[in-house]
Amino acid sequence: MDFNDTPAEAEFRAAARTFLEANATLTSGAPQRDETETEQIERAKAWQQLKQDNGWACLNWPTEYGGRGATPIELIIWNQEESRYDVPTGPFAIGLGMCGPTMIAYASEDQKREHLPRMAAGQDIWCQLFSEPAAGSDLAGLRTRAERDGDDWVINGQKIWTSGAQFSDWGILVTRTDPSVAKHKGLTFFFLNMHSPGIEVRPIKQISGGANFNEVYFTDVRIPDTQRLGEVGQGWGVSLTTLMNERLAVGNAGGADFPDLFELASKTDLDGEPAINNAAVREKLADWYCQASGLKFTNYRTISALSRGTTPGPENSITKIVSAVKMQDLGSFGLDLMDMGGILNDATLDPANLIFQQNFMGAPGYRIAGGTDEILRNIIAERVLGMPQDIRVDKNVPFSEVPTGNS
Amino acid sequence: MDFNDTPAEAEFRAAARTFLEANATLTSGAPQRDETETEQIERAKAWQQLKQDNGWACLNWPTEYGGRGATPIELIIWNQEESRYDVPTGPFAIGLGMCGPTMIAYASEDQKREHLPRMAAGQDIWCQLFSEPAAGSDLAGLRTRAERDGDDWVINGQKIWTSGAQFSDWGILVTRTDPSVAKHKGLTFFFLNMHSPGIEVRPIKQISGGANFNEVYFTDVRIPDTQRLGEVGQGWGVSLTTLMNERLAVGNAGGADFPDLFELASKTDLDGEPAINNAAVREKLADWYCQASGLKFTNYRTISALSRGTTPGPENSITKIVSAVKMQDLGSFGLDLMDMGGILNDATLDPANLIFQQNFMGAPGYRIAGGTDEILRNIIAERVLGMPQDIRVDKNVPFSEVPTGNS
Amino acid sequence: MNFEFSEEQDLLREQAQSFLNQHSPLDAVRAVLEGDQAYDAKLYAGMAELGWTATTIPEQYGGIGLGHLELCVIAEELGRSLAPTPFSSCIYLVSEALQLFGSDAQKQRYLPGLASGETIGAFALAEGPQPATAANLTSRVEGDALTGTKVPVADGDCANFAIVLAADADGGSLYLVDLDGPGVQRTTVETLDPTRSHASIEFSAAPAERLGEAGAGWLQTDRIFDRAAVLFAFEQVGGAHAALDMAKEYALGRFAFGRPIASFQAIKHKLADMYIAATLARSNCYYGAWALSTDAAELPVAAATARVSASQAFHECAKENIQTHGGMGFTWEFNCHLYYRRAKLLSVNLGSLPRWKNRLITNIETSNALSA
Amino acid sequence: MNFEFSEEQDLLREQAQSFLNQHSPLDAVRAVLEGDQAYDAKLYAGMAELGWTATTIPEQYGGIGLGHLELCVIAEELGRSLAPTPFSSCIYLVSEALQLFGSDAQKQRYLPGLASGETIGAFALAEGPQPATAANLTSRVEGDALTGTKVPVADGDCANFAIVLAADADGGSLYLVDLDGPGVQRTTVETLDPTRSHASIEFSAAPAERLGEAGAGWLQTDRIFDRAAVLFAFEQVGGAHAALDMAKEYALGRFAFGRPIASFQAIKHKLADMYIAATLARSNCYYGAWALSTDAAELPVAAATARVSASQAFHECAKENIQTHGGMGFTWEFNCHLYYRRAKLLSVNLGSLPRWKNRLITNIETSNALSA
Repeated sequence: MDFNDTPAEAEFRAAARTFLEANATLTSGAPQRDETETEQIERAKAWQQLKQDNGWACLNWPTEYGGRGATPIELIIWNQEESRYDVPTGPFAIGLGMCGPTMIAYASEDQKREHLPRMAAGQDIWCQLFSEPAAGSDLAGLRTRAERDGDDWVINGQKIWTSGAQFSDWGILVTRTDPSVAKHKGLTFFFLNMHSPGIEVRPIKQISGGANFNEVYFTDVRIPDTQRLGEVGQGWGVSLTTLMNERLAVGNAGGADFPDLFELASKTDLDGEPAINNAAVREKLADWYCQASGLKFTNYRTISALSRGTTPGPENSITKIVSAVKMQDLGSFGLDLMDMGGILNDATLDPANLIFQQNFMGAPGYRIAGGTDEILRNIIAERVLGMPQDIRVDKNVPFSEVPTGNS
Repeated sequence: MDFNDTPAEAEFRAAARTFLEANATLTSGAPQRDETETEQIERAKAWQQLKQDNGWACLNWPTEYGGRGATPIELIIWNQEESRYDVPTGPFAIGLGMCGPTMIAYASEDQKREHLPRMAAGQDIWCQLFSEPAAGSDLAGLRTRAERDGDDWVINGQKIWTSGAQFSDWGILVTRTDPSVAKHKGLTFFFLNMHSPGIEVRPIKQISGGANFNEVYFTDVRIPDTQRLGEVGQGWGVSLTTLMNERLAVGNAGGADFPDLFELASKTDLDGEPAINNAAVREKLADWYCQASGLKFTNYRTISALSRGTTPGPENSITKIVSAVKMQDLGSFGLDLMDMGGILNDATLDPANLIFQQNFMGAPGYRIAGGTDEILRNIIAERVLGMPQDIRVDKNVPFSEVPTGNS
Repeated sequence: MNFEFSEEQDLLREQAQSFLNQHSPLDAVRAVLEGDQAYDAKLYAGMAELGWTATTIPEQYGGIGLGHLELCVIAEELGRSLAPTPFSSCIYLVSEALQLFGSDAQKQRYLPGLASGETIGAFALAEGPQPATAANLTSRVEGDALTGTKVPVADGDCANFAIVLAADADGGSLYLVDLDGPGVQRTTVETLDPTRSHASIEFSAAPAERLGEAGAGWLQTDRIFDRAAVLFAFEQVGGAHAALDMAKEYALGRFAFGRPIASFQAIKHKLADMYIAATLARSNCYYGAWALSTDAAELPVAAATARVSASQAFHECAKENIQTHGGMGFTWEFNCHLYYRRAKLLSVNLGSLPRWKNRLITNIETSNALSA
Repeated sequence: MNFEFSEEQDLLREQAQSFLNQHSPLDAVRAVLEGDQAYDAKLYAGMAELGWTATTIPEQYGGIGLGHLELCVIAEELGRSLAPTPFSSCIYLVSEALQLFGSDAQKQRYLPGLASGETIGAFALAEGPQPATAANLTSRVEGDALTGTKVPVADGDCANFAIVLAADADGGSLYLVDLDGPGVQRTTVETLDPTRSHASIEFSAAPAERLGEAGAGWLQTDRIFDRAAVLFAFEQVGGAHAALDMAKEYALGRFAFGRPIASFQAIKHKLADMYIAATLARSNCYYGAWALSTDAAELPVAAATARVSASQAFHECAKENIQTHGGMGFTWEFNCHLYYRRAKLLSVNLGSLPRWKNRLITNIETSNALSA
């Protein structure tokens, strides 16, 4: 039992470091940036292109589509190393992590050769159009219609929670093509050009003040049938491929964590001494340390399995649920430590407390996005522990007859 | 807003005190008792008889059945006063609290005049035969069969969790008379003599070491049809009457509570000073104080409604769930304070820690008996907040076709 | 046993609900959230017109001299509606402080304006992101001049005067300071809950008049906070129930998997837990109301109990209301976050929850010592 | 990255499981619970025969000199099976203490017997229901004679010798005491977990030989407990998973309302939470195992993390396993309570959970100070 790379892994890591050192700046030494979204996208595209030119893009994709054919553990090593550098990878996360693998699995050979290398080189940005206002946890309850018209499909409806829709060139889309059959059976999957006529993108303001998501409206948007992925009516199966890749991607909620709170408690006065000396503060710190440590070493176990070339166990499925709740509670407690001043979010007064406010206002979203706490507990119970599904009243009923309530 | 009796209530309370002072000893001044169950039952019967002779038994029952026709608030005042005295009321709790009201609602006039005064005077002890091994939370899933044979019904099956079955003279019983109809529709309710041939009572040992419950086996036990309560097939409705009375009776789990933990923390050393000075200990104490206080004043609100002659709100439905969990956590923490010595349950070494061990080993039962935490949350959600029932797959199916699993 | 509000008080509650439904709908709260106004002046004038600001102020000082129970009723409804006004600063804190410790002249000068709603007062204690203590307080009065910075001060940007806890030669006392006078510079600060305005106030030798006994500032503040804690706790309980109601309505109407999400145990049990927290808090608040209205010796314990319980309940209900709403819950457009923000503000505004837990046990120790 | 047990260690685990399934079924645990035996002697002899007791003891002292990772594997399986033996006292505590601090003569005298399973050792620190500290310890060595009472001492009634922490002229040191020798009187005491025997031991001028440095007893105990904490944490994780498995099996087979209770969200989410707790604990235990097996500087932090996490997980899983079983769960006849009892014993046996949380932060502060 150790934390060391194998010789091959060490060699790969050294090569990655050499490239990164030559082409990027460590986060800790990076200048504070004040750039527009457009500027950030340009920087991201340049970085992605540079990586692709040097064989560091889409490591686990086949070489013929712009990847490197690397092993899963090599991908992890690359990500570990890249994450230490001040490089903008966010705009490509969904495209490369979810859209690409779906295209690899379902697109035609010509389509793959056309789109994947452009994606890998940062020339096109992709987004994923799945959730709808009335289909969140119950994703398969989606209502966006696709109707056949000659060689095209005509799309009408609304998607929501689409990250990056405003700057995406392409998207993957799941639609309902037959409401007269059961929910999961009437879905069909496509990819489409996001610059098509009839698409309108509107940002959604979150309670944290940010706008990381969009609503996307479709009015008579046409998609050629050649851009269908999978058979008509088989869209749910395609979606599961995508979601499986999402599941791998959804990780630690991040935000202020144990070290930040430890530091705050060390410098904040409580009853005449540093708050860190207070037994109640120490107990909470200990609980969060154990959670953070448990997640870290759970992740190490997953990586170890990949390093051995075996399939990781289901342990990592706990990451989001634990980290999102921790993010919320720890943030809230950080504000408590600052007492009456905990509500201040004026950075000129004390920048330190902003990270705890960001936890407090951001965590409610993390507890929901990518699967609510409740859905994740269902998944752990069903897929990890093998417990049965809840009773499903919508399973063998035509979709059009499933009760829908107000929404 | 005050805590005072009305003049009429004050008068009633004074009368109750006068009787109690003359006939009983305050708990605090009572001698330690070392008596057999039989001796305790004899003492309980004598006390019940004395109360009945003086008009203090079954206060809210009609006078013609041995009661006093008192108001609900008078019953509460009596219970408050009586609870301060060292008198054994336990053996009658179920009979007077649940069986009596059911008899009042469903028995014939002759039966009421025969049985209720004996019950009120402590001459007969009654028990309630409802739960079964495969019918706990799902009480209506019971399987004990009653088959008609001439003027009798013949009972076969098994009941469980029957308090006091070993010393009861009579019992109320719900059985299945028709498995070919839906679960709730095939039940029929009886009362029966517990000395009937074919009844076998076996105690159940709990994890706390005690045996407060029994299994009761029925082999061809005969009950005359005249002892049926309600119509054939209407037993569920009768059961609900009984359970409604149970719900009123299920209260605070009791056990070691805030004052006990406060005292333990005050006298136990932790890092060179009393544990009560430790901030983490104080936080936990504060949480439990707030819960205990919240329950106490919730109860006061219920009593106030009765005092005004109005129907209490649903607030008291939270009592058991909050107090049982508190009992468990507080007990566990008390043991923690005693550190390595927390496991000692040798009274000669330190009697104080026994009450925390009793919490620890007793609370698991309180979290289950009379409705599990989970069932109680269902009840609060459905009956207090008006949320819908879960999907019921057993509702419109003949009982004999409802899936049963291993149990 | 008469541990409930009276019929008259219930009538007052109905009137308050009806007024606030009309004049403080959540749209009005959002207008303050998103706008430049420190508070909803029209709403506050309406509240004053109904006599709410005058409730507990004696008639001789322009009030109507009702008891604190009536004020508790109003507080709960203000909390339920999230009314964006300086009511709590003026009435729970400043008016209470003046009534407890003011000279007759001081009461004459300030109470009528508070009663009529024409004057706004603020209570200034905090000095940045840490608990203020006698050891770390830097605001100081020398002679009659106050120098130092207080932040955040609730309603400090719209108030006409403030009660300030400042260090002085006697260790620390309360002072009355005219905020429109010389030596005062105020800046509105951004906070977690923009529906309630807060300021940073810099005092540079601002004229300050002592309120009550010299050197008693910390003890006075404790007494003021005990009283305000009960009133804020009613606001918190009102907010908790509003968040619970909002969650319930949404869960009943939102369908997933062909059924209302209110039929799933995960949601049902979540709401049951919210109900439990809100019910415990409400009952503890009643205890606080009784103690406040009768000036009972139990007030310090009752106030801390109410505050701890109500802070927990409001936070829990507001947090899980968002969760019940799923994706919609964390959009700016939905109102869930208004409760979440207010819950946090109210749980730190008199000092944070952990500090009040500690204070509760201290108060129990003290009262045990007294009764022993 | 190779943060998993090796194939050989996994093989050892399988062998251990198979042996314990056969020789330590829950019926055997119940036999000790309900009987008069201090432990299952036949089982312990079998474990010794497999070399488990000899695992980490060097060959020169009769052991087989394997690493601590192997011992962690065995500990997890012992925890899972609730094996009623003195293994933990002998191996996690006494053998570790002797290896860390014993003279060659002391090792020669005691380790071979521990390795062969013929000798039983106990570690005696507690003196009743409070945390033992340098200030409150009353057991004392004068000259070479120990006087005082230790209670509870795990396996104190069946042990041949004990390591005792006692006050002395140097402040407090560890001592080796022959329990079959003069001046020793032992009484079996009743505890919460009768599947593990505990004694009260009264020493009256019993001959005592110092183990290690004079006056270093408390620091030595910290070091011993850091190591034992990791091993006990593996027992706790084994127990947690066993309780989780038991709950899952029951929930799958038990039907209510026409469906397995495992299909109700209240039960599913409960078990998901148990799984989460057990998984976090397991990963932290692996960290502890790494630190223990490599004598890493991180051991104090890793050990406290593993212990806190594993104590929480075992308690949570054991408690909610009972709840999942409903009425059957709190009967003596079902085995749920065996885990519940053991969970509590293991969460206080090296000092309680709150004290280890405090210790964890202290260890982090120390290691930060060291690395700064």
